[in-house]
Amino acid sequence: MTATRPANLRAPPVRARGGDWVDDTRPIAVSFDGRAYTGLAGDTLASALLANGVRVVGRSLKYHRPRGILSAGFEEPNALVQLGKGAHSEPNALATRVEIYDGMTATSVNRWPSLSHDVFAAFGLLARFMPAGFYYKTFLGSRVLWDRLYEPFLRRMAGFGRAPVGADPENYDQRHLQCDVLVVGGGVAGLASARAACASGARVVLIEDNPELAAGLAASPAKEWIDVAIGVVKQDATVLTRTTVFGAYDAGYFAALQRASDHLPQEARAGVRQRLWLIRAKQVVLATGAIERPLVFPNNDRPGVYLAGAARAYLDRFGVLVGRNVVAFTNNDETYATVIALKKAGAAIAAIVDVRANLTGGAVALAKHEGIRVLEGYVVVDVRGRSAVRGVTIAALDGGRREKIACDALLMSGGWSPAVHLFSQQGGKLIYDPGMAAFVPDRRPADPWCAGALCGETGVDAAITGGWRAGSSAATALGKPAPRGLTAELPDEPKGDAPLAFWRVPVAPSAERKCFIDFQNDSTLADVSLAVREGFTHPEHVKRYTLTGFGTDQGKTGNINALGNIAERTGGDLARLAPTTFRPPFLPVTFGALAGREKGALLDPVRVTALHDWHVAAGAAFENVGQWKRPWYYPKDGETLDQAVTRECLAVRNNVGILDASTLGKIEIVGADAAAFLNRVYTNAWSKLGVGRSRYGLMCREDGMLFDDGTTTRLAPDRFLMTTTTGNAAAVLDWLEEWLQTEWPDLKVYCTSVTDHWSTIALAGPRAREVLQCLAPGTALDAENFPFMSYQEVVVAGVAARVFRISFTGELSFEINVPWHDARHVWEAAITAGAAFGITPYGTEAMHVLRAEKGYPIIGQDTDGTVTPLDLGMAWAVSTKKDFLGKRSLARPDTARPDRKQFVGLLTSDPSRVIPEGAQIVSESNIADVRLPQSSPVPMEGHVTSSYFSAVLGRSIALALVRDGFRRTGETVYAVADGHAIAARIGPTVFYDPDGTRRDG
Amino acid sequence: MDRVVQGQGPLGDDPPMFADLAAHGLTVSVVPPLGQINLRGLDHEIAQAVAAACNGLDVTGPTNRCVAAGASWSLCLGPDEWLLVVPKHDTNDTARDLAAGLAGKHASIVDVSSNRIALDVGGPKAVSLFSSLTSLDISDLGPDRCVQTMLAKAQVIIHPLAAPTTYRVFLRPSYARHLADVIVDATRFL
Amino acid sequence: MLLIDCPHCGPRDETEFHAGGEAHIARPEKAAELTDAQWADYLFMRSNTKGWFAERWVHAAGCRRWFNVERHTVTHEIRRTYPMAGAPTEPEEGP
Amino acid sequence: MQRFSAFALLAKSLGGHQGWSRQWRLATPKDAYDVVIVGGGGHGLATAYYLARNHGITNVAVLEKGWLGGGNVARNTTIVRSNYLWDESAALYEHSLKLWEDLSQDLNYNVMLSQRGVLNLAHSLQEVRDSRRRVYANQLNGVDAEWLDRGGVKVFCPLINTDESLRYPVLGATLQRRAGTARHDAVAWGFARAADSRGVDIVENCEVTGFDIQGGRVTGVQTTRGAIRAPKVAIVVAGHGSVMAERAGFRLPLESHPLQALVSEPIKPVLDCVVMSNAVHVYVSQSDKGELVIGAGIDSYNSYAQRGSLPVVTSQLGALIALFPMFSRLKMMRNWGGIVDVSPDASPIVGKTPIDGLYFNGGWGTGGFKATPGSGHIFAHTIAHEDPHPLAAPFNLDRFSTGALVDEHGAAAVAH
Repeated sequence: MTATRPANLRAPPVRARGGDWVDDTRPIAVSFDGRAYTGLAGDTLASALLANGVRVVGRSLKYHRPRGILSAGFEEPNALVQLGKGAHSEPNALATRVEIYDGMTATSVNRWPSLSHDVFAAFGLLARFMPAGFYYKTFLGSRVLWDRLYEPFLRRMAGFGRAPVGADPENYDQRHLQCDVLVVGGGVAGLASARAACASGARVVLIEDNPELAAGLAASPAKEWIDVAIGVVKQDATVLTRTTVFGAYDAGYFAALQRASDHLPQEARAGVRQRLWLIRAKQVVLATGAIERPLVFPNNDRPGVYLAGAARAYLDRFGVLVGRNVVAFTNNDETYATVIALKKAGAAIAAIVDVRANLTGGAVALAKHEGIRVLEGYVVVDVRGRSAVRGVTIAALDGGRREKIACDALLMSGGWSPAVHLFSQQGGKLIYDPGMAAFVPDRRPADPWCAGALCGETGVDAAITGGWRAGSSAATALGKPAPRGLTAELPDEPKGDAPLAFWRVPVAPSAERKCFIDFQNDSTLADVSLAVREGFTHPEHVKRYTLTGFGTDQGKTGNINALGNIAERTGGDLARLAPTTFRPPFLPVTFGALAGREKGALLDPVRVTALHDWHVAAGAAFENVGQWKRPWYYPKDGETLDQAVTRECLAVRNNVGILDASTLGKIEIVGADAAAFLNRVYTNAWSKLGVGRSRYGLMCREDGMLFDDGTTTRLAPDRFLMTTTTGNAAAVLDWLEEWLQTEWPDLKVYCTSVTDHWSTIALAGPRAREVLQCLAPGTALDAENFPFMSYQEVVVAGVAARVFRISFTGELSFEINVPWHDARHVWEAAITAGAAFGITPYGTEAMHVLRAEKGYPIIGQDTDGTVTPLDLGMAWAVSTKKDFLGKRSLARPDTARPDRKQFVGLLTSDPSRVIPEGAQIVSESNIADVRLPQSSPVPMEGHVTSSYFSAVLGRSIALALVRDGFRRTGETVYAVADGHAIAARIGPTVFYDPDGTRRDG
Repeated sequence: MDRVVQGQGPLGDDPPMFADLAAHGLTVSVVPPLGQINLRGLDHEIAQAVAAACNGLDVTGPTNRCVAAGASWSLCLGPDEWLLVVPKHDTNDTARDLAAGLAGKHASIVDVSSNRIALDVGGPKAVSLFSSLTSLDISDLGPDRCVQTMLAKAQVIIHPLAAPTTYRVFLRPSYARHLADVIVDATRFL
Repeated sequence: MLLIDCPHCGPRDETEFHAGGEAHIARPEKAAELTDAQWADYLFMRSNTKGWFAERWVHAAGCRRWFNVERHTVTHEIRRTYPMAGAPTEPEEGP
Repeated sequence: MQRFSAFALLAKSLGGHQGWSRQWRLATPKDAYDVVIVGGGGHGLATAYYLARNHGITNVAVLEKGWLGGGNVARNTTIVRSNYLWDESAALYEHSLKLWEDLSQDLNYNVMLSQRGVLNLAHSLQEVRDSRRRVYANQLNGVDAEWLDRGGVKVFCPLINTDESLRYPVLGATLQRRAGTARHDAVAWGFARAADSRGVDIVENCEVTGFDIQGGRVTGVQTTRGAIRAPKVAIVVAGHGSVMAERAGFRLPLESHPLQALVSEPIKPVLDCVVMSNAVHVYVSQSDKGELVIGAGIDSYNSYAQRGSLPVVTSQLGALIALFPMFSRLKMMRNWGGIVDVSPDASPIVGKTPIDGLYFNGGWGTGGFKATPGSGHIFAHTIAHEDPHPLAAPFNLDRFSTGALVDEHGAAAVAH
């Protein structure tokens, strides 16, 4: 689409001709700050606005100076806009990257009430009172004023765009990729690399940030070679465009963001807005190019001052002339070609101001031959025009003559900084190259290969050669054959003059305030000077003190100029100043894309049991227990939690209840040494446990603190079934495997998780036996034949089941284990058979109350990782003979103290008062000191771990950990919570059926 | 004693949620209950006995190797661990034969038929589905090799039964609905 | 993201593994005979090496086997994985 | 020391700010000091400041391997709070918070303390129990703390998604109103300037390579800038505690891990408090620069690299979006890591070492920033009196032998 068309006559900049990227047959309507503009398909918002003569697109952060478009790409510090509206809105979008579509609406940010009339521009006048870090030095008078006035104001001033309102309506996807060679950058060098790697048979992924490969090189002498290369690579490699590699991580792991449909109108977006690519590459070639830097001189931030390369990009890609009467200010040759291109497109060139003197190279010669005025050894010392460049003042570097030159655009180029970000992120070292006046990769063997402008290979010829070399090196490093040599036939480029490191135009200190280094954060030469003056000489200190490089552009244009000036100010050698560390991401990445699908309902798996649907149908309220959904209680016609739990508890105590205990961890432990193994992991002894018998066990970590508990049953001489708490199922299995594999490989033991295989249905209550009898006719279930803590294989409702007579409620209880697929059938059979006995499903809350009435602790509720088995009063379950995990720790002085916090029961003097769980225990002697809010601490004796109203006892009960609790039985203490102190008496933990006749009957 | 009723797995037999996937080039179906036995032991001690006891069932390494024997498969899950996948109705017999064959040896035989269910995932988009849920490249795997990994946040065994048309995914029934949701969500963007 | 070469399953993403901390810390045979300080050394004290570090990992999402890894705690480079029974590389062998 | 004030700023403005001098001297190390502090981070500089201010010990050198304040004080998420569970912790962090409240005036340096309140969310019934237990304990310890139910959370921070449909719904939260954030760099610089003005030498680019120890007593240090004699040496090096301990010949119960943080692009003020959630692993606040400052848990493996793995970041952002759906379209602007030294009980180690005259302060794990003034204050006292400050006593190294841990891990208390 290079067909030229007549330049329209609007104020500059103007669309001079079609560009490589735009389709001048397809006008696109966009709106900026409420005004309608027409761009072309392929335009960025920036190019469209420029073509429409829009100069001011934003305001700077601190001084609210009017700002125009500086660049043509991702390095843009000024042109931040709020894109779209409502939930679709995106803050801080870069106009220089956003591809326009019909109906796009964008608004400028950080101004009030409007872009043209921003009242906060007044800060510009106060600039001299607001140097770097001024807030550290003031607002010190009054804490109150700081809290109420100053800080809120500072906060109000902060930030650019606004967060969208409402949840994100769009979708994000994630993909994984594996490849032999990853090539980052689809410019000429990247193309050459990819082509070489493909040619040697490697699996190649090529990633380019722009919509097209070899962006804007249509005019290049290598056009033909490029077109061929693009064809080949698109065929042989995986090519991702509109995709930014933003992170380089360990072991060849890279993350990239693909803008899948941001360039399409809302209604045309298919499914995914953005896609996160996670790539593991064996070899990497970085061809990330270089970033042009501004020159530092007074008012270098005025709208109409452009990076020279940007002016070239706007012309070649979009056919936009940034000015009709142009001055260029440079320290290198590249600018000359740009200026000539602008001239050929119809712009008048007022002058090229070059800081270098005695230029002899081809570029300069060419310009002079074109009749362009070249001022060697000159600099720009001022820019006229507030909201649009009207002219510049130039002066000879040797302090000689000054001159005012009228112009409507100023191109500047301070040279090029290789985009070393990814190279540095993954640990690569940088080295200063005086020839390029820039930091370049100092490549070591393990580092990625580098090609193109990234390592100073400028010019198409050098880029192709270097790219090819890098690509084939990457492939051969993997043992692939070297690709057949293949480079382009290109005319030699004329020998040029070297760029000159030039960090600032010498100006009076008073003028430094107008010399901008970080455009977005308004940090200036004066700020850097001040920082150095105050002793902030390390680049990290300057960065942090002046906020240089803290903007959305992360200092892509400004950091190097800051560095150069630090070096000058400190008399240090730039080569010895390390740039501040490069961090991911290379460009800002959408949170939603990073989160992928693991958010909302899919944030974490929901685990359900075989009986879940039944619980739902029964109207259960659910509790999250780890990843599991467990029935919490089953409210009947409008019951509250308490009413339902009371009903469920009484049903268990008086008739029979049924509980889904499937979430308990189950591990089958098999082998000749199984019993010996249990002896080591449990605190109690297991060798003598008979086949068919169950036993309660406690597990400690090596620090002696309780880790898990449960009943384990001997199914056969060499086979046990261990049960764990729901939350610890995986942790316990890992724990067992760890010890077996790492410490005791000699033990003949294998562990197999059967948690999901077996569903567990608990029947509890005085009539449990009758219900089970209906399901297993002809099986002897009496205490004689099926005693407490024993196990039998029983056919239940026609299903081979493992039935355990164990109880967590203190009632006569059977736990029926059947395979997942049979659970629903057996459960429903029990419900049917149990109807006659008033069977009642109960949930975790009732279970907690019932076990509390019996004083059974729950690991994780009544313990918190600081409690030993002895603290729980379970010395009976702690062997004194054998060694076990954690035993030695119990003998440590503090752990063996007799007055540790110990597990006791509490009965409130007012039986109707239920102590809030977590309430802190205060002794009689200290209760008088409790005066909330507390000016000084009150000694606390412990806390309430569990507390309920017991329906069967008709009173409240509580369990607590109390200092020296065992010896304080009978003492009255106070449970303090919510501003109340509730008197309660310390006693035993078992409140109901202390001798266990109901359980054993 | 075998089951008397055909119970349902977590996804039922033919979940409607999978019906629409075909339109996106993906087929997912629930495999009817399989017999599954977890076998532990050192192959040089047990391999011969197992082969003899269970008509040629091969339980040698290396890890992740899969070998078929008649209608059965052995999936090597670790240096001393196999998942034996047999027809449901053969489960008890196989377990008994194994027990007999391995009597006196250090080995473990556990019926885990309901510990995992299986999904068959196939269709032209199967590979890209996996590429959006796991970092493993399963595209060049054959039926002789399985992988144990995570799909999203669910631990699975992927056995390319007849890649690329059928990848058999074993997973815990308690995670099945979660994984099904994830598959449906991911398929929207394939 | 680390790439850990499971001795049984091959190279996998770090997210399939659980880190088990410093390797080659043997549990004392006769714990009862140790002083509190000796026990504390086994229980809590760690070399926390800066440089080449022998550590344990378990392939939690795969074969569930524990093994040892030698990883550089500054560069994150992994130079070796070996079975639990294996011995660590002698310091002088490491760069 | 040039006094900072609005007036001084005004006056210097007229002179184009040419009149400002260095905030601290560029000191070259002397051969001997009364106290050498190894580590020029927040805690080390605070220690030096309080040694000079409270104990009149000014012949002090702070030796920094790299650039001053370049470690964790420059990398944290700036949260300041004191609502810890156990008495020992609550006392220590509350002591610190009280110092924070006057720190700007005390240092004559605005550390931009912003007491906008910290919410610790509870997502399960057990978390509710643990949270309320912590609130009740805080209240009796004189630490301001409140329990908010779901409705209360919505009122205090309307942005939070308290919808029942959340995978782990918000059931409530603890609130400490006096908690908040501070400007991390300013803390290091403020302490440095104030210590320097009292005569402390702050020496950058000076790495301690060894310790001179004679007869079990420290006599000085070897550095990249020569030997320095001192009867008292204090190690305050955050992530590198174990490295220094090894050079001094003793062992520590510490493991160093990467702790990552990230910031969003700057946006106009939208979140006016700090929100932390352990269950779904994310915490977030909005800085005075407009960035959302976001953190999560540590990477699981030992590391001295100041970077971590991507999955930690992606999962924390999933949690963030669950709690704040409107943040989904914001962008991560910068992601970095620090090295945190984690102790077995998630509590610090402050006090004496097996070597006479050698003191250690570290093991703050993920929560060191909030303790900066308090840590320096009690550590200075400990060094000056050669005897632990009462608040430091429980955090001695011996506790790992006696078992008297201060287990903030076990107590499921929140970190950071």
